[in-house]
Amino acid sequence: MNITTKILYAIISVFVATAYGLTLGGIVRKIYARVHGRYGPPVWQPFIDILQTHAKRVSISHGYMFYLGPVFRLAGGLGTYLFIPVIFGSVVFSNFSMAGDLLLVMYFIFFGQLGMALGAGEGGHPYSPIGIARGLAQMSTFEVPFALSVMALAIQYNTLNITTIVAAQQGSILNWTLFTNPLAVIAAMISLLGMNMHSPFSIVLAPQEIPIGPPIEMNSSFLATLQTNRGLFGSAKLVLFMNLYFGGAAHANIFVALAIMVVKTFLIYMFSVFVGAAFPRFRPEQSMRFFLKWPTLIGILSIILVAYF
Amino acid sequence: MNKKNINNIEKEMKLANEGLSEKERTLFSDARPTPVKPLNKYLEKFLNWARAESLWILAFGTGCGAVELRPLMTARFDMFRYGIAPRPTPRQASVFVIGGYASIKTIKRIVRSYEQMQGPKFVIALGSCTINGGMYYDSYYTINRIDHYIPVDIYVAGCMPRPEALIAGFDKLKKQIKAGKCDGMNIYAENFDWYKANQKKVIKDWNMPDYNW
Amino acid sequence: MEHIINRLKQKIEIESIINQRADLYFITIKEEHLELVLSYLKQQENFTHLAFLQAVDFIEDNKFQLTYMLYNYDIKVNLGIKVFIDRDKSEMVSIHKLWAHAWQYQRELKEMFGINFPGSPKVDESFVLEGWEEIPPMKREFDTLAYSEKTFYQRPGRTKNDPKKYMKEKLYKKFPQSTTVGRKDD
Amino acid sequence: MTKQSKSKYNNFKVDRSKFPEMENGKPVIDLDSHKYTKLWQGPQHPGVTGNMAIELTINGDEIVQAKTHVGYLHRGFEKLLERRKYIQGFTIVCRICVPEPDTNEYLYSAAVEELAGIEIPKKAKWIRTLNLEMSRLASFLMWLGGQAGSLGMGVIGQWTVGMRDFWLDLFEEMTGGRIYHMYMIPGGVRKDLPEGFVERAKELIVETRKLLFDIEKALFNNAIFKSRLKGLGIIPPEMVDEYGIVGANARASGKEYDVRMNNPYLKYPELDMKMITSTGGDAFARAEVRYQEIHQTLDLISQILDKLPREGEIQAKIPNVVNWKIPTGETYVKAESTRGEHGFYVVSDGTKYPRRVFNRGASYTHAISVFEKLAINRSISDTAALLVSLQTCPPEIER
Repeated sequence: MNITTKILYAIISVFVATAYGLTLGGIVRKIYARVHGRYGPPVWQPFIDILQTHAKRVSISHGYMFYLGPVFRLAGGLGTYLFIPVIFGSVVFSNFSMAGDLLLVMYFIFFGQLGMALGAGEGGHPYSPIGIARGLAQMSTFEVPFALSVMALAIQYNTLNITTIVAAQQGSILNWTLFTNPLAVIAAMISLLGMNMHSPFSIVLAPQEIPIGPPIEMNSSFLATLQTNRGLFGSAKLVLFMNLYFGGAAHANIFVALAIMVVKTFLIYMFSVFVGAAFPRFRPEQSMRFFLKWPTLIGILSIILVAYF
Repeated sequence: MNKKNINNIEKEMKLANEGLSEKERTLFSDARPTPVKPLNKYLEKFLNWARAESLWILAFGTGCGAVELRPLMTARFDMFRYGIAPRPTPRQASVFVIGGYASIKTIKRIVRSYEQMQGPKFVIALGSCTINGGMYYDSYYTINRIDHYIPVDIYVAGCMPRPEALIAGFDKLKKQIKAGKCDGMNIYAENFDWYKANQKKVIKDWNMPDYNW
Repeated sequence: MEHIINRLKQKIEIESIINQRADLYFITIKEEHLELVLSYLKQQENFTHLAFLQAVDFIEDNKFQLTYMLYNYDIKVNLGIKVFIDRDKSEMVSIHKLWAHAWQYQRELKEMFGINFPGSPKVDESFVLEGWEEIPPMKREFDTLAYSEKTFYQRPGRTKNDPKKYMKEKLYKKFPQSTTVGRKDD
Repeated sequence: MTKQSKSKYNNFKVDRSKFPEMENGKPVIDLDSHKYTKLWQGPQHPGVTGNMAIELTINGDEIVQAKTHVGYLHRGFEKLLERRKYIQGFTIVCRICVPEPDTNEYLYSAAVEELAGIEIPKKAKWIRTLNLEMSRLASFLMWLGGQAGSLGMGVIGQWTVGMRDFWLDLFEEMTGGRIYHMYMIPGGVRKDLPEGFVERAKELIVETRKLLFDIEKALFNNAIFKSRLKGLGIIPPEMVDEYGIVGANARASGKEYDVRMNNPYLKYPELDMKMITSTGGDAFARAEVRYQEIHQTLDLISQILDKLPREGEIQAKIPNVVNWKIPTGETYVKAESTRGEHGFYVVSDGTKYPRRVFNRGASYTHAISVFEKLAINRSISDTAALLVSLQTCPPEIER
């Protein structure tokens, strides 16, 4: 298949993923509202928000990096997404998974944050550097258990290629990493809590402490880019976790496969949402200590288990 | 009303920034705000719909009216249903809810936050004290009518206004936005000198840039 | 409580004693005795809680009345200590060494009444008024209505009516005699 | 106190005496040394309580100097009251503290009655007590939501403020107003209780108890909530008198001072209640004390509803208010608001207008002296929680 059709397919899948991520955000707002006993905003509210932020007539900038920050963030989201096979064996949704592997994806997860750090630092508001410091520090801590569990996978499947990892989990539900290597899954799911930045790990955008952290100076279109990326990146993370630990989504019929993907990612996301609805926020140092304690130990245990037993 | 000819005379003039010291003046812009033309009819109509359907309040409780915003966010009168959400920073907010009387110390911050909001921006003024001073009409420290300092789109009368009244006010604001009537940003830019004169009349120690976007 | 005041009488002369309530006394002392009386009451008679410190402006006899309201947790009695100081050279000894929060009231009094407390921390900083150029607003001669009309923009349409006439015409039309209650002192 | 400071929740175990360089007890802070950052929280900041500002000097994440700026809500009440007749004054005093206006109304009316020598009828006293306790409850519910919200747990605030709304409905039945009631005029109360008020209030008490049960499970048994508040803002007992700390903040440090019991007013002597104190002195102890006081307040309300006389006068006879001259005199009346000793000092000079009306806001010292002291060496993540746990109310600080 030539590269143009592939790019075309990639664009389609990016749009699907972004729309899905934003809808997921709307659903999550609804769920929070129900926990609060409210009716809650409509599910399509995130789309209107993006339109509204784009519809600003004026927008101020603080220099070149301020422009590039959201762009880097979106590039990180795109990079993360484009090297993950969304649906195993599908032509349209396999993106560029033949090239690149798990390490590249992990690098892209980091990349967006770093670009954002540069851009937000240019804003000059004292709260954004504080938020960046918190964000990067927390990220390097929750990357530890995630990296450990990825190493466990690499040892288990003797590869870092996501497609192969998904392929290895096909057949029966018992082939999922969830059942073949549960410790690695536990470690990774805990670090997912940090990745999704719901409380208790919402120390980056803590409105009562550093309103709202890095993007505090981002206005109109900059903010809209960030929101778009939140949709894309959110779904990319969930798809990655689905592929690595929950057997991916594979079916002869593309729509059934999409349905499987939606159900699985939704359930994965609900985990962090329910935790987030029930807990107050950690102090930064508390959250970092947390990630470096039990999740790290569990990750190391999973490696030992895979390697020697 | 002599607003018009004032700003006809000095349209090209740069801002003086007298409040700042010499070396600080270079740090701040001295550009005047300029009115922004709306886009073509149909696109603007669509964008107005989007603006009206997602209103982001600036989380700045300037007066006692802020106490009724909290019930408005909670289960009884759930404002999130209407796409209204609080936003902690003026850069991202689009609606400024003036919660009641504004003391001189607060009007300084109100002006600053209002100018930092990115237009189109809308203002809802709560309470009788923003309309004509209310029961503080003779107070030496609270301004009497807010619309001499920033343009106001909707007044919600009462002391204090009930949450239902606020929701009605938001509803009216939405209708106005969709009709394209809420142009406070451009009004502020056109009558800039008049507003500035009023603001500097009450804010005696003016130590900030004349227009801090 | 009587013993405390008697014991205090032996130390300094008390100009007047008012027993307002069972748990509220007011005593008036001389300006120069204040610091001694306060520290004595705080340390010996453990009136340890300083509720507030405020000033009243008696412009007719050209005096400021300073009231130090103390409270004793054991006998559960408030004791207000009144000091009259001259209104022209309004200056008072600072008690920020006795109570760590007294400087707040002293800063407020400096701003609102223009009473100076030498040595009190931050006494010259502005407390609530920012960029205030008139006389201190809590002085009796400061007319807040005139200032408000001069500075702020009045919205036309605010009407006011004489309450006596209004009551007679509107409210008490049915009971004409009721408006004569308590009118002998007019 | 030493126990808490040594406990494992205290997150500054390292020796911080280096930062900042101390010079005879005062920190030497040189902003040009690029060691410190000047940071403003507020007035436009979701973390501060109401419209006030905190000026922080931080070193990394740690506060080395805090300064409170108030005055954004200054209306000059004390000046306005000099221009208003006694009956006109009572309509604006309730604006002094927004979350809990009834305390101001009661104190102003009580001071005027005491100066004019008016004894209000028995039923009016009962209704006033009921009104005060209900307003305490409403304010407490708002505080509970704020304390949880300052730690990023919005759900508690949603629940409690939603429940507070139903209490505001009862206020509306009783007084006609939601937030500002203007109910206790000098000489009694304005209106009698409506039909069936007592039954509805009792139903609501049951509902509130259910909600509090949920909150206790969700909040006070929450490990993160404990770990954030334990050891935060410790007030040692010797600091209470030094800084004039009152109310729950003082009681959490072991000081037995509750105006309702020390200097009983209205019908409080006829209700059985006991002083709620704790010895922790930190934010968690304050939270627990306030949480128990919510239960105490609910209990008091149900007692009052039982003892409330059905019949009787609600208004004492007062002269024509248009020119009501109060005899010369001065008095200081105080009551227990949710934040502590709330007082009014009224001086009358025998004319129709008061000579001086001063309102002693309960959190006058909490927000400024005490906060500036407690915030030192805490992380900037804690300022919001600390401010709320001191329960500051800006409008009563600057009036």
